Amino acid sequence: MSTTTAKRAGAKARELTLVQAVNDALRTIMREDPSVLVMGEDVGPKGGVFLATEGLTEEFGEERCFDTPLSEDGIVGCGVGLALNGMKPVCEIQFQDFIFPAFDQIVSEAAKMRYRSGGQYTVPMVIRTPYGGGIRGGLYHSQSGEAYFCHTPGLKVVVPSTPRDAKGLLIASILDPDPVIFLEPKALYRSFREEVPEGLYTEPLSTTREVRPGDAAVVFCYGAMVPVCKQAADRVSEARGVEVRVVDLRTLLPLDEDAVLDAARDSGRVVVVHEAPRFCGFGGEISALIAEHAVERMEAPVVRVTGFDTPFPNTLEHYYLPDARRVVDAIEKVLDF
Amino acid sequence: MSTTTAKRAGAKARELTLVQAVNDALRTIMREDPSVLVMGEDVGPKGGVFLATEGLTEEFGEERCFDTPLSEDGIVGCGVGLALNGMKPVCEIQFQDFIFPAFDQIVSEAAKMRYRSGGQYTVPMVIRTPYGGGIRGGLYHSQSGEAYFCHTPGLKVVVPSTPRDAKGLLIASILDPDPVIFLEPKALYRSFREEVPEGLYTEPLSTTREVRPGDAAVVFCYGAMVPVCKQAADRVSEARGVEVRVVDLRTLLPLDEDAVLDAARDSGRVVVVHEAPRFCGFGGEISALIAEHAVERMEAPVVRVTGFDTPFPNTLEHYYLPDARRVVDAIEKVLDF
Amino acid sequence: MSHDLLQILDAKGRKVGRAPRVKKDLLLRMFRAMVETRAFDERCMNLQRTGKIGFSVPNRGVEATSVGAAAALDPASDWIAPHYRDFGMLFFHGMSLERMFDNMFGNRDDVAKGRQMPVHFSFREPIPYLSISSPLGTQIPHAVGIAMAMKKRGEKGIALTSFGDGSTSTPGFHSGMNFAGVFGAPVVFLCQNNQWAISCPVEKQTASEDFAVKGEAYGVPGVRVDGNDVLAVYRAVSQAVKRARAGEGPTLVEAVTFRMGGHSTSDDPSRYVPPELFAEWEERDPIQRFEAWLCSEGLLEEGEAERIREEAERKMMEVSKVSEAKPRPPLATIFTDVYAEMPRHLERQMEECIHHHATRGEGVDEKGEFPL
Amino acid sequence: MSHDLLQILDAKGRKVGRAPRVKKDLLLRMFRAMVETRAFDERCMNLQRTGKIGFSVPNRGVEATSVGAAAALDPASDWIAPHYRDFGMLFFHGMSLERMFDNMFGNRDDVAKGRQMPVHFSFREPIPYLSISSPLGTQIPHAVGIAMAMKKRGEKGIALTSFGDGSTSTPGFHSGMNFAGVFGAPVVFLCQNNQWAISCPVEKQTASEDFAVKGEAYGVPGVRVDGNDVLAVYRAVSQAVKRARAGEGPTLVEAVTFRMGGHSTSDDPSRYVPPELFAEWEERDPIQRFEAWLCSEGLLEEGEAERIREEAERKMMEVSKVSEAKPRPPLATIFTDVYAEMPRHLERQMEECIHHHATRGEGVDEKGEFPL
Ligand SMILES: Cc1ncc(C[n+]2csc(CCOP(=O)(O)OP(=O)(O)O)c2C)c(N)n1
Ligand SMILES: Cc1ncc(C[n+]2csc(CCOP(=O)(O)OP(=O)(O)O)c2C)c(N)n1
Ligand SMILES: [Mg+2]
Ligand SMILES: [Mg+2]
Repeated sequence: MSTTTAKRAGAKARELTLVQAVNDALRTIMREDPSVLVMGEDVGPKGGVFLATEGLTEEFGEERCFDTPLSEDGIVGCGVGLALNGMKPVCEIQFQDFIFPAFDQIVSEAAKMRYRSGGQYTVPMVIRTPYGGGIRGGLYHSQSGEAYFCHTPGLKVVVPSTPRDAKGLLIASILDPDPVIFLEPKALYRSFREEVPEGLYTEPLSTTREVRPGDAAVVFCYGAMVPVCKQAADRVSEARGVEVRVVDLRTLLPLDEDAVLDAARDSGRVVVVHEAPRFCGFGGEISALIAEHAVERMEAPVVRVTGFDTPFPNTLEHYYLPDARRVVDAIEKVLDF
Repeated sequence: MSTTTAKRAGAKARELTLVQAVNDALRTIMREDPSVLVMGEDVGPKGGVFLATEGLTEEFGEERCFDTPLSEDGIVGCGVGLALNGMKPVCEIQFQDFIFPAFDQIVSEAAKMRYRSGGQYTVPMVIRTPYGGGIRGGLYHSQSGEAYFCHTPGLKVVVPSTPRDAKGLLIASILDPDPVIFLEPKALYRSFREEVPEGLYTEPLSTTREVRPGDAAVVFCYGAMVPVCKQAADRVSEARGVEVRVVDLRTLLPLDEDAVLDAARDSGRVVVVHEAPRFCGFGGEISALIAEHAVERMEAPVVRVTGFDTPFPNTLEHYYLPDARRVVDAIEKVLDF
Repeated sequence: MSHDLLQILDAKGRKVGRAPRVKKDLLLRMFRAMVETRAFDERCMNLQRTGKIGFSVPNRGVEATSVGAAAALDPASDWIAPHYRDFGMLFFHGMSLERMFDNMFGNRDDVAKGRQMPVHFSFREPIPYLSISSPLGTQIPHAVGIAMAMKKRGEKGIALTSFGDGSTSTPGFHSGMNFAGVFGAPVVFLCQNNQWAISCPVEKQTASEDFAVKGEAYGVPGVRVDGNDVLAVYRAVSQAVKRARAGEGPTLVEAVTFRMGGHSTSDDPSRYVPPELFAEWEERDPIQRFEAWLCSEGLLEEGEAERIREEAERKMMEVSKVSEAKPRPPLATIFTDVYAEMPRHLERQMEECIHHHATRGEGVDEKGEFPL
Repeated sequence: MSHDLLQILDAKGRKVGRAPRVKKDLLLRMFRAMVETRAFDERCMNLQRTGKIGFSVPNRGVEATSVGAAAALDPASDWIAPHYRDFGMLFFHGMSLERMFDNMFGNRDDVAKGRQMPVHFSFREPIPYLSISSPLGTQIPHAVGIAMAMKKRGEKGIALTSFGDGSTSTPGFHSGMNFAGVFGAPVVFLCQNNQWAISCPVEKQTASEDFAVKGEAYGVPGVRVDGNDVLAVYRAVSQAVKRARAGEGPTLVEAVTFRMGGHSTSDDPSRYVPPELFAEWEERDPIQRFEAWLCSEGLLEEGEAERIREEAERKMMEVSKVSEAKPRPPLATIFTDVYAEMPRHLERQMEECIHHHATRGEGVDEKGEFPL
């Protein structure tokens, strides 16, 4: 299911990192559509703390890419206002950990505007923000809050894991008529390059991406856990001479439930992986969905590999984050059940 | 598991409604412990919009029960400060729907203070707030946000469903050394009376309560869904000549997982019910836990009965809220699987 | 640094300041809107007392603030991000009365499809009147964003946002005022200081000398006006609108008024409002005052005010009956408008819900009273 | 309505205002703390550049603000709810240097058990120095609550909270200032206006004339002081502390200073700070200025400043080496201190985690650089 319309995959492509692909997406859509604005803390001359907005103020001027005062409530609140009145704001929250002052504007306003006004007022905006661990950022530069947003009807929640998807999904999110929380895995910002189509290239929201085919078991993941899961699946597949599938969920809400259930039914053995704490996390939803709709095809119970139910530590972050070995263990567990 | 210490069940008891029991709990602990403060919007002379704090300013003075400016961020933020410095604030948020401006203080500060200071600073505070539907309050006077809090390590989340528990759990929460989100089912505030022990009576946190015994299936629920589930279980039990158990979870975090898993294993047939939207809701956690730890004893997949994945409607709220009939259907489904 | 209080008509309707040059038509339109506001308010109070609607929010006493401010706007270009206690704005701009009552009853024809509580209006026409939410202060940054959009496109429109004294304590006030100051947004902030936030009096709300002074923290000029004097409100807001349109940035207008009743139909103000205050402010009634002046100027003829009042009351009765008679919205409206396009999981939930109620309909008991 | 800038020593260290009557001991203690602050700062920058720690926050240029303010407090009764750019407060009050470096390395002896990023300190002794979190402005209402508690118990203590110019835009500033005004809390708000919030200059942060004026919105008096003049900061904060202790309520002190470097070790200020500004403010260096005055007053002997500096640098080198050599915290620290008592689910997760790493230890690759 996708509500995007434009999809003109450029013939040409360039090798980009994920953060460059974000930049490219913003630049491309800003050239195309004058109503697209970029706003947030330090997104202007500095180009964003991760340089995702580098050069945009230079190219499009301060009216279209601008620094704001230090208020996430203001960024999202004014962003909602801009969206209500014909603009398409792309708000940057510097770290996802700092989104909470804007939580009321996101949950009470952006998410509920269309519903409560009977469709008279709508909020086509994107809130992009780097999330997750991997930079030794401690409690407040490492969190993965997707479950908070996924539990909020009216929002869409998108998490790319490759440069190509970062571009395609970000443009699709900007074109989407509803508010999108766009979570960028900061650990992958510069970890590898990939060919990214030029031009106004989109990937449809609410679709999954197969990272690795396989029929012995399936691992559901997203964001920075995708390469971790791929590595784990490769190892198990090689060691056991079977093929373990890896599916990148990409859009968590609205989730492509049919794709998830089909993939689960295929092998009947499911692992789900995320960085966020386990309790009431996204993995629970996958487990519950499968119990409700695919249990008769399951060969093993769903196993979750997640961050622990603690705040995010600093020195020991690599013991907190799921690593390939933990995922390997989980895959072996569902294979051997 | 419980960290409460005081439990002097009074010999005497009085018939109270749930909201009166809340008032009684506050009055009792305030008499006992001068460091307990009550603060929030309209909690003073007006006695709170539901009258939960009626008479407290009169008895304890403005220093101990006081109105605040209209800022949930300030209520919780100053509450954290008071708790850091030896007081035990009980903050009222007028409706749980209005807690989001305080979300940052709750999630980033109260929940993480002990951890990030290595135990040097702690936040023994309670945030009480009426939650859930039942008063025709529309989108913003009806929400059930427990999943947001349950996904936040460092918080405790308590939801009473009877006057007796409301008192016992509230006093236990105030005595607890960690921050507690205390969600009061407003639909049950005045719906029935029950004998409530006088004096400093506590119920241990992180324990469940058996509402109704049974071995054919078990329904997990909390708050205003408890009487709904009881009614449903009664009906099915009578109709089928079996006994369906109902368990009130009471503390959602830290959940008494052993009790939940034991109850699930007993019958192997589980229904979980809440008002909140389904997607990434608390029910998913129960389903996932059971898949992980008790699957070999399950006779049927866990079925969730929940609010829909939409904002909370007004005119049609009674079609949105799970009713006994939806729960009956779910129980029958797990029985007939 | 406290601000003077701008007044044009005193409590008796005597001119004490320079009256704005306003056409008779407009003056009468304001008067009619104030009278209609009161009639609507009274009708709603009645419907609530008789159990036909669940909730309303008294507007008695604040009619001049809402109407005077609304009259300063141009519906062809401007936006309103309103407070819930702003019935007067709706009447001044001639929003559909039937749609208003449809909202109060949450019926099938309600634009919000019965999803919102009463008084949480939402209109596009004839002037954009932004959907009201219950969380306070959130509309303030919306107005700033709306205004910034107009400025960016070089349009001449402005946004007016209205909120209570209590709402100045919210994060939305702080961020909205600050962003407006920094970006020079063409926005008018109307603080409806009715002295109370439910039971919290202004002196427990803030230690500042008044509300207008709060503009200083944001480089936004503040003015104070007698909120029961419709001409004064009209002038102050018109000047603020003019500044905004001229690219001179935002203004904060504090309208000093009084909530002549409970916070809502669920509230009993006798628990906390000293009764003498009601008596005192009754003397400053905004409608009487304006009526006295209009009569003294010969702008209202003998008996005309009474006719306007009766006409308004009759209309309220008639239209409310029309709305009352309508059925509730269809079940599907629980699921529509969550997104532009309904996702699969909502389709499934909708089917289940409709099937469940079609096959197992026992009727539900609808109990539960709104406490505030 | 802009505020005058209180100054006692000019940029050259010449007395231009009345100097506070302060004992020599205290003056030298302030000087030493400023020198140590700079030495610590430089050591940390070095450790970061050589890859031994991941992050630090330059304190160069703001030493007088932190130290002058801290010197006005009584460790026996007062609390600090600090900004992260407040090393000077730690040095003035003699917090354990080893514990500070333990934090920078996140090692086994770190009081926060390696959970926090560097510079997010937390101390109980010798003065409560509240655990720093990254989200900005959240400490402001904490200070107000802490102060309210002291007032309620009739203690004489006060709370001082420090924050940057950028942090005035946060909800915490708004609610903290407002609550302090309403409740007359004995709190001192120290706005460290170093002209920048990362790359955002003050004129894009707020349209207000200055930061002190923001107090007006809350009935909190505001004063402005040269933040590079330690005597002026000491006087202004001492007066605010005195007011608070006397039950006269909160004060907002704006200390005007300049961030002489990047926002953090991850930031390149040449992207956005005009270089001439650094040159200009180098001339106003707080340590040089104070040193010049101390010498001119005969309070520092020839060569004494140099000895203090060398001593400080030596200590930094020594102690940092001690901390560097310590092992990281044990795995169990991931799971402790979430609650007073460890719940079952965390016990289980801890066992799993320890078992996993004990049996499957391959070593993890620790990559990832902090961008800011
Ligand atoms: C964020 C938030 N907190 C609390 C409430 C509950 N509440 C509803 S109205 C109100 C008082 C509003 O006072 P004011 O802004 O002065 O407006 P008035 O009702 O006086 O017009 C309160 C506290 C709310 N709606 N939103
Ligand atoms: C709520 C929040 N938003 C954003 C950030 C990211 N951030 C860290 S420091 C900073 C600038 C702070 O500026 P200021 O308050 O002036 O303090 P300074 O660094 O200048 O001392 C920002 C935006 C944050 N830490 N918290
Ligand atoms: Mg008011
Ligand atoms: Mg700064």
